[in-house]
Amino acid sequence: MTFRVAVHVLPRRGILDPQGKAVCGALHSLGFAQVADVHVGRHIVIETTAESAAAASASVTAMCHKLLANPVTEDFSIASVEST
Amino acid sequence: MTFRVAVHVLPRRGILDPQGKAVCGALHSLGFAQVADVHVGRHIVIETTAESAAAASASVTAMCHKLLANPVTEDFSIASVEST
Amino acid sequence: MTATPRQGDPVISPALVAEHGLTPAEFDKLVAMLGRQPTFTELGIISALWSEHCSYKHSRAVLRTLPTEAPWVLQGPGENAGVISIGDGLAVAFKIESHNHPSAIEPYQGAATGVGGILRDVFTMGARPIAMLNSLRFGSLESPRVRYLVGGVVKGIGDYGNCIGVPTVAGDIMFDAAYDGNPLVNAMCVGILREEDLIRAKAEGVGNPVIAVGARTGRDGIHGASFASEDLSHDSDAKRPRVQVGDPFTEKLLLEATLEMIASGNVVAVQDMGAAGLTSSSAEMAERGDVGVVIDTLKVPVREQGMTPYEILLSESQERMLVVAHKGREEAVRAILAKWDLHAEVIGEVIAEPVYRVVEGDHVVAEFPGTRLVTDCPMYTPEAKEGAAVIALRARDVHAIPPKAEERDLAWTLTRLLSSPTIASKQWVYRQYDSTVRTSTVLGPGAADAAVLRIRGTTRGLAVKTDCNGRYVYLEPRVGGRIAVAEAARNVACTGARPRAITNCLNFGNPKKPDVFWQFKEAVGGMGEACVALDTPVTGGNVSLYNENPHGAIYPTPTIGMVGVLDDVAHATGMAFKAAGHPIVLLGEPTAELGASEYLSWIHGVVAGAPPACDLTRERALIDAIVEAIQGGYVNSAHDCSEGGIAVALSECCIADTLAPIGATVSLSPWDALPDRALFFGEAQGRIIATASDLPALLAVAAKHGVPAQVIGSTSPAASGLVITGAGRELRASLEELAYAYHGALERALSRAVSSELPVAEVTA
Amino acid sequence: MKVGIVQFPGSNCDEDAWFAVVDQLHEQAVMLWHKDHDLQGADVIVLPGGFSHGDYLRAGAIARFSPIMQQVAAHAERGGVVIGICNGFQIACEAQLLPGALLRNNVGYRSLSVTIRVERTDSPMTAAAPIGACLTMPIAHGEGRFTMSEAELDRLEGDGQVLFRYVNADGQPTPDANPNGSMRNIAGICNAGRNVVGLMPHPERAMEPLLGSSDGRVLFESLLVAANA
Ligand SMILES: Nc1ncnc2c1ncn2[C@@H]1O[C@H](COP(=O)(O)OP(=O)(O)O)[C@@H](O)[C@H]1O
Ligand SMILES: [Mg+2]
Repeated sequence: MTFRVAVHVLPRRGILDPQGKAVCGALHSLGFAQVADVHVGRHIVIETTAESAAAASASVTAMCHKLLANPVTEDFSIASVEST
Repeated sequence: MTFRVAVHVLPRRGILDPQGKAVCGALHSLGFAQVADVHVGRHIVIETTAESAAAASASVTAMCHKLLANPVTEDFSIASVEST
Repeated sequence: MTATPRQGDPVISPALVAEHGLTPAEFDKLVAMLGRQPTFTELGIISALWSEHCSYKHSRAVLRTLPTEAPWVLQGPGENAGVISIGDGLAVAFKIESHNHPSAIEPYQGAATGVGGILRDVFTMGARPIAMLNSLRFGSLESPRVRYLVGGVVKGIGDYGNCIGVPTVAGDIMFDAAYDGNPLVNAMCVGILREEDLIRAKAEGVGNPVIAVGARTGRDGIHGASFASEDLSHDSDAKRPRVQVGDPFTEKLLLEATLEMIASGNVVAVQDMGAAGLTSSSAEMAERGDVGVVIDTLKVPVREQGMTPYEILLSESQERMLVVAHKGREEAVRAILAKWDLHAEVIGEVIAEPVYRVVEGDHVVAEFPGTRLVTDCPMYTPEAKEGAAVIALRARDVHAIPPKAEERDLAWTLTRLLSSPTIASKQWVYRQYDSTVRTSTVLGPGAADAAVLRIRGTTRGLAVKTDCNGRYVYLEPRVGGRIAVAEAARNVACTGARPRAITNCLNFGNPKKPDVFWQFKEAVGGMGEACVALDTPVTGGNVSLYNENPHGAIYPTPTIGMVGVLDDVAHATGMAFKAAGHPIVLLGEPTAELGASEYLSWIHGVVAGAPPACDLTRERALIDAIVEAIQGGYVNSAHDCSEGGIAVALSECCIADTLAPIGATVSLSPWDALPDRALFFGEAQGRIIATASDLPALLAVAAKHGVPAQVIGSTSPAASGLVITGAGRELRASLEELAYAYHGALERALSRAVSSELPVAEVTA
Repeated sequence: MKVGIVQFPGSNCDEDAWFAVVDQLHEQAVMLWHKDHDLQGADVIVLPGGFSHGDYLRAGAIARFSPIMQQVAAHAERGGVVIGICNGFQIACEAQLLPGALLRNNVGYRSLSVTIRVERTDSPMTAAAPIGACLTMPIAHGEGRFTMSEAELDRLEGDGQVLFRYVNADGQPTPDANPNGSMRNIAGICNAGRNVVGLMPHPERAMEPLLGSSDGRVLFESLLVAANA
């Protein structure tokens, strides 16, 4: 079966996120004063084959540990698993 | 009211995604042969105040058009709107 | 064989022909050439090949008038890049190219892919790229869109060059409302090779395989070449999907693999798939070799399913090359590419029959007789006539413009000029460029009038710079064309290098307008005169027309990329004053000229008057003198006077070295009779400010070459600041105020833009 | 001393490292292709600057899986000297040969000349440099903001693993002197075993007065001192 698995990788809380800060500042200067904070991370979409949704999710989790997220500074979560 | 709105920004289909290609290649060489394709985009979380969830979503959509996504090369979608 | 339509091809209608940018007469010529109606694929091919970008149909006749020969020229115009010999069996390949239209739509990718394209032009000649330059023109920084463009373009250039590992060492940038809506992004690449490794992109050898190398072909950038040949109007926004995305990492692999392939002797010719992709690369290689070629689109590696031959032929996907290999060496070529994780696919063959044929499996989808597909394009010599408005502007008496009240203090005027974005330090820009990788940058951006690179294994150095003042060209094209060359040569000479050859990028408006074509003819004429006088032939270049929008055309901007050679790189000379107590010598002379100056434009908002005269005999003498004096070891620093005149040039000499500024006390009293504004801020040509390490020797060299030379003062400790007297006036400024005005101006003007550009720039890692 | 310089496909300071070792130091060097498995008897391994695998995702993240990195890790494990410069530092962090992470600069890509202060001499790259020496050399990177948790950072400092800090003209690690937002102005560190060193500035670009600075020499000469110790 084929699946599309989406992963979110975000800078860990407490680690300075200059990109998020810069985007927040830019939004303010564009007049979006209502924005309180911004965090910018990665959205990674993996098209993969697997036995089941659970297996797809497990293998993408393994990919995150190995490569997709930096264990020192980032947190990841599996955002969705869709069969395709 | 305050909301946390998450946005996904991905390279538009048909436009080269060198980062996705590189990550896909790396996953293959790590033994994840089952991966067919990878797309890497941005996951942006906006903390904002708004009258309603619909208003929050509308204003973040405006931010995407103006700043968060490059209309020439990227597509975006509002992934979630949570009240906080 | 003859080509027949594919199933689903649109019917060839006048509307479709017009959409492809062909005039009815051009279409008739195509029908006559084929002896039948073209197929859709053929229409697409010809639309690309006969676009201005590929065919030079409006410019070729004028370009033929340029000087292209010298004993040291190994390869003149017509190849991927020009090549000159620099001695010791070494040669330099270099070329400049525009990416104006793509950058106007998507600044980051537009500029990045411009860098990628010009790099490929150089390494396909067998040369290793050693330096990049960029020449940029933007509208007024008051506009948020312009600030966005500046941020994106600079980041695009930086990210690409930085990743490849070729230092970006020099360039020039000007800002003027004339470029609102039509930014210019010209990128230049310089490479080095052993003379015997020079390879030309000429298909040869019947039976030799044609191989596609590098990235897969996608649907990006289809019809970019014809797009680059149109005015930018509001519906250009609708053309956005044509934008291509660069992958510098793949390019780096391609660079290494190509140089290895050429060194291995397995390949006959290599050509970049640039504008109009596979179509123009294969047609041009066939044309140069005067052979036929057949391509099978089914064999081309594609990124997407269901791509038609039309799309495959016209795609401008980046980081692809076309290679003709020796028959039987396909596997050897593949092995080299595999080392670099690149793919190669044989997609065609060189054939004896003089035709250009495209098949899709066993279906012929395009077939043109003859091998002159590109040059058989119709040529035009449009009407040329100077515009009345410019004649009037040039005639205006600019000395009659009253000074502003604040100008009673000359330091006010000077600091304002120093913070004009055109004059101000470009540090904000070049700090985003790796200028020191490859450990050969002797003088990098901001250190000298031109960049200097050492040539490993020799005592020599290479000096490179781009230049062009479009305002001069606008007000008097012939003079402006001359000055562009003369200034580039002077900049190179100020480092101690003998100017050797140029490449040029001719950025103009719509050539079908008589005043634009007049600018073009005149500017190229002036350029040619200067190249003859300075012995710097043209080895190649690029033409970018239709740089206009509904509000008008850009200033005509024939950007010059100059290359010079230092006999002894140890003498490489920067522009900064080195220490207190050095005599300051002015080579050349001030004049009463004030027209077309940055002073008038920035302080008074006036673009008028005649540009300064350019006496090529005197320019030649000045260059000969400064090169001899520097190589003789008589000079500590040298800097030419350009925008902002002598007051700005002296300020730059004082504060160029941010860590060790040096003061100066100068008297211009020999020229007290000149109008004060012309004396301080006029842009008289042919002037260099030098500090002497051996004053008598420097003066003797100047006298020998008949160059006027005056000791105008001496350098002093930083605390004494800059003092200039002349024309009954005195200018006094502290170095702190000058440095504040000059070094931070661009960053201050752009600061809002930087943040609003960020997310887009984060598209790539 | 024999220096092995690892060539990843996107390395672009590999030749510069070679010139520093061979032309300037007159020592032996060998290029090590990333797909190979053999260190060819090199005593010192240099992971040079560049964009190893395009630096997509995170700088150095993909390079650490190159075949040769197994041998490099084993060499480090045995106490062998490994030097990561710029991208090499990023790779060493990703490969967990060094602690911490190098995140995107707080101000975007930065190419300029910086001054760094030598904090310790007990490392293979600083053995010949006096403590407090201020050295000028180029940086050119977009991801050099050294980052770890405050607690780990305190431990790193306590163990004397901070080798270089960005400083101003007076030798002070001020915010102004910090080109990328690195925590505590850190420009270079070593591992607990003191045999793996990473730094963002480029000493190999500062080996000759012709190029503006020869302050990088002392760091390469330190390798010799360490090798002969
Ligand atoms: N786009 C750029 N990229 C790199 N360096 C640049 C760029 N623009 C200007 N520079 C550098 O800044 C310095 C001043 O350039 P410029 O103002 O064009 O000098 P000049 O007026 O003498 O031609 C030169 O060293 C030049 O190479
Ligand atoms: Mg100059």
